[in-house]
Amino acid sequence: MTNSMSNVKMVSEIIENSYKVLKKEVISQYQVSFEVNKDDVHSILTLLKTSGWIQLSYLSAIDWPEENEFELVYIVFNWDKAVHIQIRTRLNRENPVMNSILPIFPGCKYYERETHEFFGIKFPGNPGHEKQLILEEWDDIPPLRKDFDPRAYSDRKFVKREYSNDFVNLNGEKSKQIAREERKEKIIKVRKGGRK
Amino acid sequence: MASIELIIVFTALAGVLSYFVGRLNKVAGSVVTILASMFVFVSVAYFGYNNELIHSTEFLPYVTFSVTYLGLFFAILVTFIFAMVSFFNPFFVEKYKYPALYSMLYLLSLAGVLGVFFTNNFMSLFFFFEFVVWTSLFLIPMGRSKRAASSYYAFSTVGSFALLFAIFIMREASGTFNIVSSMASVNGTEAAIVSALLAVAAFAKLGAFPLNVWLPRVLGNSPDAISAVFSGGLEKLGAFVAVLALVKLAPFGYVVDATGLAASQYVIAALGALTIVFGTLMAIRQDDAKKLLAYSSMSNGGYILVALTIASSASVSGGLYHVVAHALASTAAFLAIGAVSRITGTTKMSELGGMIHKMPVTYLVYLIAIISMAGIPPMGGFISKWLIFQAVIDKGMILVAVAVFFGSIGSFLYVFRPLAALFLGQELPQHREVSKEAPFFMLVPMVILSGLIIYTGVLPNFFLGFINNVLTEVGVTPLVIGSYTVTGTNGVLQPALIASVFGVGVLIAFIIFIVLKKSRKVGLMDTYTAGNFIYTEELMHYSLDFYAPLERLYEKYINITKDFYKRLENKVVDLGRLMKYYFFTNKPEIMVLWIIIIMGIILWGDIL
Amino acid sequence: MITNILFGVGVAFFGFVLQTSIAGVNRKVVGRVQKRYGPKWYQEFLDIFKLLSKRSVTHGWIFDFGVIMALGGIIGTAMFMPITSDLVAFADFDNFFIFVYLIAVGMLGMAMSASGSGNPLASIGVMRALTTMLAYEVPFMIVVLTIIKLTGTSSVTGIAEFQQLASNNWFMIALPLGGIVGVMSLMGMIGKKPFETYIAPAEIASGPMVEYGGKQLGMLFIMHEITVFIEVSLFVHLFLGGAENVVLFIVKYFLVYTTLNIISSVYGRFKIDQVVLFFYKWPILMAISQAFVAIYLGWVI
Amino acid sequence: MLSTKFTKLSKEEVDRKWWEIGDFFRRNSLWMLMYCTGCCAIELPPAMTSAYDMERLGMGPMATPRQADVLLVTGYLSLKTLRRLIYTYEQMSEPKYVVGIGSCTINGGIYHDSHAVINQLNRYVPVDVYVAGCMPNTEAVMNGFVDLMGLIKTKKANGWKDYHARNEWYMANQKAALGEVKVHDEFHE
Amino acid sequence: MKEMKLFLGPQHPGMHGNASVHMYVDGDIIKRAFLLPGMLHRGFEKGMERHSWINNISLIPRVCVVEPDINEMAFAMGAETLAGITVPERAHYIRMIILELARLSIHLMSYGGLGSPTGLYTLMYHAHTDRNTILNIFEKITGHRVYHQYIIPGGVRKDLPIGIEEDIHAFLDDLENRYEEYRDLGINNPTVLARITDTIPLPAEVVWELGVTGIGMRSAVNKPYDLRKVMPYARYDKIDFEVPVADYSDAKSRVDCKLQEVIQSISIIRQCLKLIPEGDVRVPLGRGQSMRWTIPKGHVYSVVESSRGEFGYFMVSNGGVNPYRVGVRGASYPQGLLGIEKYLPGTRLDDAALWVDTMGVCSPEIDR
Repeated sequence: MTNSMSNVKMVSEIIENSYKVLKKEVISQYQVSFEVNKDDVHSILTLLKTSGWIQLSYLSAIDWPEENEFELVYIVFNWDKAVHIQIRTRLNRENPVMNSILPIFPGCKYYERETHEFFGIKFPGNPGHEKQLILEEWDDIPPLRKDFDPRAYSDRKFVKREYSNDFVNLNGEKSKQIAREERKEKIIKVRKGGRK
Repeated sequence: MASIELIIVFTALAGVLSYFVGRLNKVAGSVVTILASMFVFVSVAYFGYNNELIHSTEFLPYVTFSVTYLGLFFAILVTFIFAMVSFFNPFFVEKYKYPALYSMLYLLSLAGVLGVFFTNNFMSLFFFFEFVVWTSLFLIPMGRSKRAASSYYAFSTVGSFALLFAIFIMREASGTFNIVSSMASVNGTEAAIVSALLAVAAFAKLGAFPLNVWLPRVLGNSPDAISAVFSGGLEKLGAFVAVLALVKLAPFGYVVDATGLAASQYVIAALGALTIVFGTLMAIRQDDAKKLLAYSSMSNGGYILVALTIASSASVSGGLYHVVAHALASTAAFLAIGAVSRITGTTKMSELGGMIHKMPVTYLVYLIAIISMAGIPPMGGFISKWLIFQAVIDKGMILVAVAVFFGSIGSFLYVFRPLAALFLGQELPQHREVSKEAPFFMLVPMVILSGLIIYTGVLPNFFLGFINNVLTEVGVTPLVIGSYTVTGTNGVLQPALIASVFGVGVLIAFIIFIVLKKSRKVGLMDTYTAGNFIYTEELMHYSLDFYAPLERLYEKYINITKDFYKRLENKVVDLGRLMKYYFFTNKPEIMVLWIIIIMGIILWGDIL
Repeated sequence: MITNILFGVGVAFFGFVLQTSIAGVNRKVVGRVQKRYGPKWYQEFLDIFKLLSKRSVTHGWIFDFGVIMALGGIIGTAMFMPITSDLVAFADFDNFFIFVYLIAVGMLGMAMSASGSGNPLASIGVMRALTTMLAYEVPFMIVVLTIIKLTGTSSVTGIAEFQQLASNNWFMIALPLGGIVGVMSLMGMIGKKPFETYIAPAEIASGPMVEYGGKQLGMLFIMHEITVFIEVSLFVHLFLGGAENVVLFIVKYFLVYTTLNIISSVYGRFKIDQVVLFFYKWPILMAISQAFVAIYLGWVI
Repeated sequence: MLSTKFTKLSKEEVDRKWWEIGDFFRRNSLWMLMYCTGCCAIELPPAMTSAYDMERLGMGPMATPRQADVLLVTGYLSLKTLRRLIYTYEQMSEPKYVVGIGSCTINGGIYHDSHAVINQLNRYVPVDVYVAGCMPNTEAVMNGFVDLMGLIKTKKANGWKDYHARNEWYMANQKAALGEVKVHDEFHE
Repeated sequence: MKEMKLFLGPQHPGMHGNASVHMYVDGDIIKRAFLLPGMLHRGFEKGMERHSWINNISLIPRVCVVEPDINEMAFAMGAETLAGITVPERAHYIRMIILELARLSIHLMSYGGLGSPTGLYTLMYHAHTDRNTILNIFEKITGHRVYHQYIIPGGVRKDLPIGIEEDIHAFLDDLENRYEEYRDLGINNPTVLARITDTIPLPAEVVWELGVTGIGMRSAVNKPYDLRKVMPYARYDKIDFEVPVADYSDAKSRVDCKLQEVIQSISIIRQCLKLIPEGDVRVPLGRGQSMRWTIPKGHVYSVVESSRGEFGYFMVSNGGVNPYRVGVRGASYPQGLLGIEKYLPGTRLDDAALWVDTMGVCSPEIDR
């Protein structure tokens, strides 16, 4: 395809000319990231779609509890000018709401639904996104938030197998543990020169 | 000794009586129909079988009667069907708008039917024919559809006019209205025309292709009891006429050497074959159980036509036996469906399911009926189909054989569908509370019919012996029957042996079943769902578009006749509008002018 | 009469043992086509008896009644089946139509029982089985019509004996087109691919069998084995000249069944409407033209 | 002279004898349920197909739980699967056996601290044979089946009886982990 | 009733993996269909946050069971981009060999999987046997049959064993010799052809709407949209290969593309074996303390062309020992969820399993 670095430059020009970019990172020759305001996301994505970034590759969120924010990431891709563009924006963690991009990218339907399920972000405009997709009968906070501890949840709900020490060896051979202890004793015995 | 005239008059009077009783009490009026029709059946069957029916009294000129084996055969069958169906009347009168009228018409049509079968005079045959049409015509709209009645009337009119025309031709040739002598006197071209016209009458009555449109409409939309009467009884008038037209009159046209059949026979057989295929294909796609059975009646009418056309001993006896077998089976099936529809209020298969759990006896009756209809041993339908197959193979009619075999296998498909969708499958919640087994007096006729279906399948010799009499009478060599065996043209059948061997097989299977470990009973909803949980019975019941992949293959081509008649109907309506526009205008002088012109044309040559 | 019936039961049992063994051997044969060893030759017996020993579930009386009717009907049909011209339980009554229609009792019983389970997949399977039946039966019946017309008898032993006469060829050779149609129809009858649409595990999870387990499934397996026995031996008698002795019968039977199995192992399965279209295209044309040629023109090899 | 001495067997003994005969058939014809519950199912196709040919042992895949004898729990079980697994297990005809494949069925394996995966299968359904490993290779899986046959022969594969005997315990465990076993999953409606 | 509800999966012979398609059927036409995912949900993304970068190497292959190597590759590439590591040249070629062998294996499996919905079990038996040979080769190279944990950040775990080239060549020759036989048995078989021609088409204009990638897209839009070509990773830019495309995406053309990719993969492996240089296969991580290896702050979305399309890892590092957030874009996410919802309606019940098979719906990567 065409020279990729110039593609990245072209994208930067397109976006930086029209919108306020909070932070720009060129990650590799095929990837560039922009952090933008929440309100600009829809128009940027529309612009990108009309400029050839017609595929929504990925949509997800990152939880930043220290800053009390969620970060939404939209990744779009253009097959002719091979550049992945990350559009990132920050939401308030207390009341995370982001308008759905369903009219722009119909493929986002299930990504948004999953993001709601795992982070609790609401996407008005996406019908039925509040129903459970992956989980079933979930009874805790959304699991991908940082303050959710899966180990505690697992310990509470699922009983761990307990291994008792009097381990029965079905094959009639010495278990490794016993063999190791015997070997140790033997070594000590040898070291001590056969003395007790 | 009993007089035919008296029986007919008695039936008619009982009809009038039932009307007045019915005005007082609806149910009592319909009980009169039961008593009267049972009485008529018993007397016709008893005296007729013992050759004690007489025909002495002459009430009216030209209305004369004679007893023939052919008429007797049909009369016993049809009165039996009327008697059996009449048991349903008390349970259905509540649903009719004019219950007293219903009872009267029911008995009057029975009287008309008896007249048709016993008369020896073509003029009174025509009269009784029309009488049956008019009485039954008003029975149809007691169900749902007035349109059904009008199409029934239209097609019956075609048949009646054809009949009338044939009668006039025969009268012209022989100078008499007597059936036997006038039919014997025609020959050559006249015989061909008469035969064709009578065939048209038979086609119209049997609902055979292409005069088939009325049959499913009538049977699908009439009251449940009337559907059974039509399918088991009145439709068989067509078979009666077909015997007159096809067996008694000699075939005409070029005779093919290899088969020994004339061209006219080929034409009629081809139409019969088309009837079979068309009826089968249409029956497969119906959603209404009654319409499905209606198309199955049509397809079976095709079998009767094919059998009577070939006119060999195996085929005619097969055809007449098929009349019996189909009358019993289809009446039983219609009654079973009627019993279901009485409770659920619908006969649409897509709205029903799992009725077996509440109505096991009705289910068994339906099962036995459809086994017979599909021609599976040990039921009556197998014997008749076997005989027809023998005849078709013997004549080497390959293309007709394709249709016959197709209809026979296709009947498995369509008869199974109500079984699966209506009786089996998930028990739907909307009917779970209301449904219960039919009352005793509704079960009585159904069980009697089932018993007869099995009897005709296991020991056919009694009926075949009677049919042999008919065969001798109409001039066909009788069939060779032993005490338990039936000999066709290329094989011997022993139905009792088949039944007993089947019984042994079931016994072995039952022993295997019973010695093994007992099963654990689970509910219908505890079923394989690929591991998913289900709560909705109605979504777990396969009933709509049952044969969808098969239907897709032919649904484009199926509505040919319907479309044809639809267009014809539109043209007739247009013509009527045109007439109305020109004739019945508001200006009286134009009308007078038209009347004068028409009078002039009519009277031209006689007076002017 | 009693001895005849006992003999008939013996025939049914013989058919079951024969077909089950041969099916086991055939699983090995197909295994070789698929580059593996395959199971033991008596694996089918183990499977059936295992099923009979399990505790199953039932969905109501029709579920059981249908199974009994299915097995009973098939055993009854098998009792009419001749093995050789002399070994036949009910001589003169082994009419061809009995086989075609009495088998249908078994089919109807199974269909009834399957639908009675209340599972829609079972009903779909039954629908497909019946539709397949509509497809393969008509061409087959036309060919048999030709055979009956030529031999003048519809008794299966009669037809077999007709072919054993020195002047006559087997109908497989005498009516080559009809023979091919017979093979195709036979594949449809015994449910071999590509006409195996009504089992189709990947579509409808084994169709009519979907709710069966334990003894009901075991009885249906027995029923299936006997059905295959009836249909294959019907083919042997109608097209391959029957058999003079039991060994010849077993050899012919084995060859027919194995050939069908090997053919079927390299084919996929049609959709149900493709099955119908397939049979109503070439096989029925071949059957009709064969019938015309044989009956009206008298050209028989 | 032959002395025929019939000792009348008690009903239990007769039942036992029949049971032993049945066991012979059962262990030589194990039909497994085609249910890929987890990632260890990926080693089943080689076991089923020509490379290892499970059919030599009389084993074969079956479409529905009614027909099958062996339930293979191939790997980790998320809660959503566990519900359906229990439902499927209860639909199987008795006698039925469960083979747990992979470490996840034994103690949760690599997902021991996951919020969605159970840790110990035999608390919810009785397990007859475990095959350890992540993932166990095909030989180990086949060996597990042979072990199961041995257990059937020695009448030790009694998990399904245990499920009857301690049904309340199993039910309580299922309830603790799952809440309701049967749920409305019409999540699209 | 107007409709009937049927299920394809989770416990169904037609379903590959553990997911459930709920279908509302009229007659045999599907009116509505939905995928019920989540039965293989393990909380992967959460689990990876709780393990160190190096520990995660053993966790990631389990995301997609049938094709684990792409996970390793995507993860390794992402980590390398973030950490700024240059991978030795030899490791690139070894990675390509592994990836293409894996592609061969999954294409064979999917081609054999065609045998299940179409009933051609012989094809399934043959294809799985060949796949087993690939697994044996993997076992020789990596020590594991399925989960190799071989491609790691900084290269590959160890060098190729001596003499593995003969094994690979022998297998490739064998496969190439029997390639025509495979085609004849499967895709050229008249019965299979009748099933897959014009079955469940995917129109070109809706590809973007769904976000379908991989063979499903290429067979519809007729352009070589393959990440190996468009944005070459490893050393795919030095290899000569073609991307099979088609202009009408039905089941047949998708299977056909898969088979052509088999030929391309064989050729790629051959070229790699020819071009592979000598040298190191791994750069050391974390200066002797690889378990406590940390990666600078940043985020990256690293993508690999899997057999089903674009497979991506979105990784965020906050400079710690563990990844801060890892998101997985399963390649079959669009065709699995949205594709089934939008393009299964209107097809027939018989063909539902064919969509799952030919589009390559891999449930573990949807659920994670």
